[in-house]
Amino acid sequence: EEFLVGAELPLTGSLARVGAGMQEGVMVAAEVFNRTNGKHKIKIITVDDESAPAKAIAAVEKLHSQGVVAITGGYGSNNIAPASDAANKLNLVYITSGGVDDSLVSSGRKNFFRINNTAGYEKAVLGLIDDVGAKSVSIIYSTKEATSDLAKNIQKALEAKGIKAASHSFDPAITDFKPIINKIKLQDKSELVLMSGYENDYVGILRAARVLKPAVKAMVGVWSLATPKMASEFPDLMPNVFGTALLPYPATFESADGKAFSETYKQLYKKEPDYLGQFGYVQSMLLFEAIARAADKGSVKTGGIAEEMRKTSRETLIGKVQFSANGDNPNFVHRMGQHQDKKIVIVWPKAGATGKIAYPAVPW
Amino acid sequence: MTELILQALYSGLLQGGSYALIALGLALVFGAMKIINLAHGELVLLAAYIAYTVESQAGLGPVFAIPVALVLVSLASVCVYWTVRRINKDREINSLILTYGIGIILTNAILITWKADIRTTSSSWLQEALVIGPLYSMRSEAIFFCVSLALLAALWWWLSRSWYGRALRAVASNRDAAKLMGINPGKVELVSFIIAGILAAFAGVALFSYGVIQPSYGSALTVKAFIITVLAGVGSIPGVLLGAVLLGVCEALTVTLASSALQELAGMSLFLLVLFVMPNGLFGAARRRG
Amino acid sequence: MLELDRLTVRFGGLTAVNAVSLRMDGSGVLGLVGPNGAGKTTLFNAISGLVKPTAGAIRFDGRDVMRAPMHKRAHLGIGRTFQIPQPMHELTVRENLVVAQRFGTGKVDMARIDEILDFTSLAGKARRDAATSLALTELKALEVAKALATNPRLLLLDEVLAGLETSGKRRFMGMLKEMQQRFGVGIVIIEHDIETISSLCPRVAVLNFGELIADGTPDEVFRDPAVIKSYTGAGTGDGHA
Amino acid sequence: MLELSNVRAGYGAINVLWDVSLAMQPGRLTAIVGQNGAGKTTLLRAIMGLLPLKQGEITLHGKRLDGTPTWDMADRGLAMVPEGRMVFRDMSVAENLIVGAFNKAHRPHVAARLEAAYEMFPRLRERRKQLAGSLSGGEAQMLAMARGLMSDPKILIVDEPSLGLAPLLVNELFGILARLKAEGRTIILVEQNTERALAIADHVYLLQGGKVALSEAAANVTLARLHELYFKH
Amino acid sequence: MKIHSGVLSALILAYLVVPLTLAGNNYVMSTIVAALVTGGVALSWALLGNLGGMISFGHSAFFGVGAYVSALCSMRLGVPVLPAMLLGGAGAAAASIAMLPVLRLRGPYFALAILAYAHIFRIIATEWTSVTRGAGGLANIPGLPTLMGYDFSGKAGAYLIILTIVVAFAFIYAAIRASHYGLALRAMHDSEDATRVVGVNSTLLKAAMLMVSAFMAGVVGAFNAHTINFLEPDYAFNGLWVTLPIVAAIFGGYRTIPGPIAGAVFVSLADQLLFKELLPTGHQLVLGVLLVLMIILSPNGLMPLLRGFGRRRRRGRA
Ligand SMILES: Nc1ncnc2c1ncn2[C@@H]1O[C@H](COP(=O)(O)OP(=O)(O)OP(=O)(O)O)[C@@H](O)[C@H]1O
Ligand SMILES: Nc1ncnc2c1ncn2[C@@H]1O[C@H](COP(=O)(O)OP(=O)(O)OP(=O)(O)O)[C@@H](O)[C@H]1O
Ligand SMILES: [Mg+2]
Ligand SMILES: [Mg+2]
Repeated sequence: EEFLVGAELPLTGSLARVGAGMQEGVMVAAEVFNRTNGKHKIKIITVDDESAPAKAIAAVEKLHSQGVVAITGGYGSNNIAPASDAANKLNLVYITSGGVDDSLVSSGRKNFFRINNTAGYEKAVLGLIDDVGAKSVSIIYSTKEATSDLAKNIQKALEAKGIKAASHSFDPAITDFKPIINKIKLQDKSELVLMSGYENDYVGILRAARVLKPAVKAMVGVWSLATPKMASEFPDLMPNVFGTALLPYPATFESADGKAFSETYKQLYKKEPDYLGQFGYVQSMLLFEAIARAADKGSVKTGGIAEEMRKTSRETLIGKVQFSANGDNPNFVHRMGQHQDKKIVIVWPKAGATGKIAYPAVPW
Repeated sequence: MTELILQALYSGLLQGGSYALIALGLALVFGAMKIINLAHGELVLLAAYIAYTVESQAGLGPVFAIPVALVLVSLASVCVYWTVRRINKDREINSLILTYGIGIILTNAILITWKADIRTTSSSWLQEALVIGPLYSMRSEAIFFCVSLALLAALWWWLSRSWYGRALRAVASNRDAAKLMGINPGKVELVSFIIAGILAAFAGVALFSYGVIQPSYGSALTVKAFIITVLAGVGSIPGVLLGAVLLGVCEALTVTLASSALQELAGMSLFLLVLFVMPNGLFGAARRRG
Repeated sequence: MLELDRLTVRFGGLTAVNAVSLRMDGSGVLGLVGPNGAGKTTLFNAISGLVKPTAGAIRFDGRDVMRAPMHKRAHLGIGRTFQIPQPMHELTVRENLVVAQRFGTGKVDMARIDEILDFTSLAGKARRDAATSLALTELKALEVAKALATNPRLLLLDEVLAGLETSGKRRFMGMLKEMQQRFGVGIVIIEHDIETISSLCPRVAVLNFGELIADGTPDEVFRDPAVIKSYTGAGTGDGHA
Repeated sequence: MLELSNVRAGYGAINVLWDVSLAMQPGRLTAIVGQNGAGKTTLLRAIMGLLPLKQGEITLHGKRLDGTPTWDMADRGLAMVPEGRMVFRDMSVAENLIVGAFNKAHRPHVAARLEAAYEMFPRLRERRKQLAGSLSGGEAQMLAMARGLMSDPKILIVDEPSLGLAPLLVNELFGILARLKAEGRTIILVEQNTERALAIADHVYLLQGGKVALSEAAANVTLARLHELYFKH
Repeated sequence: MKIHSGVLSALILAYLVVPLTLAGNNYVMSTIVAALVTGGVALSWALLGNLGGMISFGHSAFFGVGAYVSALCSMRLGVPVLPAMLLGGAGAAAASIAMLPVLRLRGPYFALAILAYAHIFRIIATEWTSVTRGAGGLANIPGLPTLMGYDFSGKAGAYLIILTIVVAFAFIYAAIRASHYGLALRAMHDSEDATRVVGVNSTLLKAAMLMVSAFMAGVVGAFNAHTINFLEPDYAFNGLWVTLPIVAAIFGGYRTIPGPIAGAVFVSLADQLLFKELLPTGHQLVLGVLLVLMIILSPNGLMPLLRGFGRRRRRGRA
């Protein structure tokens, strides 16, 4: 039996890049699933939500009208919230890894699931700061929603621990970060800089830091930083920079699941898999498996997919996934990686570390 | 604190230099034809992406992209002119909408060609720090600041001394009368678009070497350029430099003394303030009514 | 009706109108002459609110109108024409008058508009597409027509007769006289042709370098040596054959 | 040498000139008079290429002139002082004058001609740094006239040059026109001041309703006769 | 006011035929609703352009302010949704008061000064977190109400409401245009001094047009907030609220009243249903091409162009 699954993703607009990354994971998941699961087939229909809430709703509605049984995808909490509401109204399961805002799981959506959350990022960053024992931190964050939420939570947590934390917000439109770095250099005099932003922000900040050379001991960032892409594209800027990372690079996939993923990914896209693809893969695979189970029970049309989703409990590429009643994955903890020698080494948590931490160490 | 402010002023100054380079082409066409080329930012961006292609494909430094960018961007600019030329009614308003449309086309063409990824130079030489006393900057910023000054001076000299500059202003002032003086308005305008293209090419290569680029940046560049043109006052080339530096310094000081989240706000407020208080810009002249 | 008290207008270092005091009562026709650049147009601009005087006072019917915006002055009854005609380009000739009447007087009276159109010989052009397609003299007639449509009590005419051929000029002058009698409008007219001025205006004021140098009947004024020196030139300037 | 034959021209669908034929002789002053709206300005615009012909042709020394772009007219030795002045409002008086000598051949003589222009109209010297847009009506008219002479044209076309000039300056102006003629220039003059125009003209054309109603040597035309013709129409 | 028979049949079609035939398809209905939202903004943009002679690149400012004011009024103050939408419009009109100084500006100055305001408002909405919840946005904005037993929160209900809003605006626009104020506004376009000396208070008139236009865009923004039930600064003040309406208005003819609405319906539907299929990334490119072609070939919209073709065809046959 073939099932249609909708992928509602930003392929244009401000989130186009991450949307494309997630899409790759979704396609890989479908490929792997169709190859390994003999009974059922999955067909993906992708609709671009143009990084805009209204378009996200329309995309979900369009997918529904084309007969999909569930939706995977979504990026940015601001697009996911209305899109998953629409899915909720249409009784479609919606699973994502692109929205970390807590309000997504706290406002009673029945068919909503996600595999990651702010808390997981926070734990990883705080864990690293603890490990290296920094006494003062400067946080630079974009005024975008996810970035500022994370920054504020971490600041609170740090202050609770008695660590000095100064924060600097910036409008996503700005490109020259020297004045901010200079403030950190001359006013804050922190030991560690935490960047909560996106790729272009990291590049701007690191460049400014390279020029002004503040006396910090480490540069730490969050998503999209400890990635092979950043390592290869900005070899001068990245050395010793920390960022959340699921995988070391070059990646070694031990599990069968992991091998299937990475091989298929390389086959389809002729490049090394990245974390976006990995999240997209995990969320989609869990969904496809739930669909298969529901199909076996004949309950696809009667809300069986959501039911099967709730029963999910397995090790995945991002660790163990289980869903709580509100659809969140409480097990989620990110890892921290560090760029070393054009490679990415996992340095936190100690248990999963693939190399030694370099600290103090800065890119310049 | 003084060190902080000194550095902010210095950063603002350098930033102003690059802003000036971006604004210059727009100001030139505006001065010549009373036409705001809303696709100007995209032309700059196009040059930046050409620099990226040259660097990533041929492995040459961004500076080697300049000749290629000069040719291609000027051509693109000429294409813009050819479309603008075909407007025969309500030129002021229609050209605004037309170039807005061209901007959309270019943005999306860039998106399709180069994808949404952010790009920047990988040359470490350009990114090295250049330290003068207590002041820090990136090497590329300082280099292109000088380039910007040189181009400004050249353009200024050309506009104020040469016959072409006068012809340009005559055409802007009264097309029919200019024809009677023996000026071919089409040729004059074409030349200003070519020069605007050349300036955009330099600006784009500069942008690529000290900043990051993304397909959606174009319109923000145009807006910055327009703000500077307004600060300068139409037709004032030295004004462009001063306006750009004013904007750069104002932004840097806002970040230093208040918050970087307010940087855009400060720029926009400065723009509106000047518009309201001095509608002719800081360096423009008043006109007679009646 | 109109009272200027030491009115002064400066542009930077240039004093275009220098302490001009002038009174005009009721419904006369006052001719305003003077060499080029003497400040005549600027004086009109100041009275109608287009430029802000540097010093002095403007009173209209005893009311101080120095600070009143342009449209207020139009409502009070000050109408003017522009030396370089400024029609409302996108409108037809008739619509030009409708706007002037509606906003100058608050109501629209088509009969009156037709009357004005006839009066200014524009009736034939009234339905043409846009006011842009008029010859220069037609544009001047339109200027007058627009001003008339606002029911002014004081009409400031800036060289409306220049460029008219003799017969047209004669007709136009007849029209002004009739208008002045019929509607009781006070008229100030700028005109360079001495013959015209002499036959039209019982009183003439002369400006030179922004200053009022003579004020009186045409005979008095044009015999004044200062006026002859600066304006008409010795023994010439009379248009008589 | 400058000849128009059967010229028809107008604005869009509206025709203004109907089969107009004229001939201008070198070194002569040809006056074109006519009622307001007769099409005098339209005729001059057509000669200068500012208005396309719908029919007919214009020749200069036997060579086709119509179809030549306006900006090449200066090369052929033509210059026009347009109606309504059309000065460059955003440029200073001096710059306006300098642009008048835009043509390459004239550039070396700019300084001398500028001086001559200031001699002719001293008021312009006083105002040389002022923006032309802020000049008074008469000053702008002087500027337009002086600017037209900057290219030292062989054929000068002037459209109502006395408009807005004070009596003293009107005298000046006709003196200048007479002098220009004496220098051997060909002049086409459109003027409402018929009397003064007749006094210096060699040949007179009367335009009525877009048609030539009279073509006569100026000596044979009296003011009275002209006025009679005006009213016959 | 006389109602043209064509207008009447279009109204009947819109009010009866569309909901009856398409109400079942959520996706198509929400695409049509989105098209009408664009149409409403396009109409408000065209009003300012056509009557006020002002081209704005910052209409998103009004759209966003209207959306926020309405959402906040209904969420924080408990104002019922429909009155809240009117308040949204009023809020946008009030915001336009802050813009009155730009009325002195013309052409590109005006266009981009308004854009500056849109940026400023977006930054304020982002930074004023205590009221707007900042970048996180407002979720769970109350939906459209149930009136007279009919639940308007569904797609068909939303459709009927936005249709009514747009139609009402069109009639207001028509009334203004036909009045003497419309004439005076047209007169002002390139000779403001000339209109002022005949007694037109041009500043007041232009201000009034700006406010009317702002009100319209504000109400439409408010409507959108209550149908999407979600709002964030980047979305509310998005440049797309300018691009699409401009393309729509130019395409349909911005000097006419039905033009912008029809243009919006066509352009939005074509964009979503056609261009997006042809060109998944960067389908806005087609919008840009459309805009450029329209300005060059027929700046007054498609109708004159079609009429021109028709005439040429007929002439060809004759
Ligand atoms: N905005 C301005 N800036 C500088 N000078 C000005 C301005 N406006 C007018 N002038 C000068 O003021 C003087 C008076 O000008 P105005 O137009 O009043 O003269 P006028 O008497 O009407 O002359 P004309 O008979 O030539 O029309 C002129 O010399 C003119 O150059
Ligand atoms: N741009 C235009 N579009 C349409 N018609 C025009 C245009 N300009 C002038 N006309 C018309 O053409 C006719 C002739 O105009 P033209 O300006 O040639 O007259 P003229 O003889 O120079 O008159 P004047 O003595 O008033 O200067 C007039 O009826 C006028 O209305
Ligand atoms: Mg004057
Ligand atoms: Mg004429």
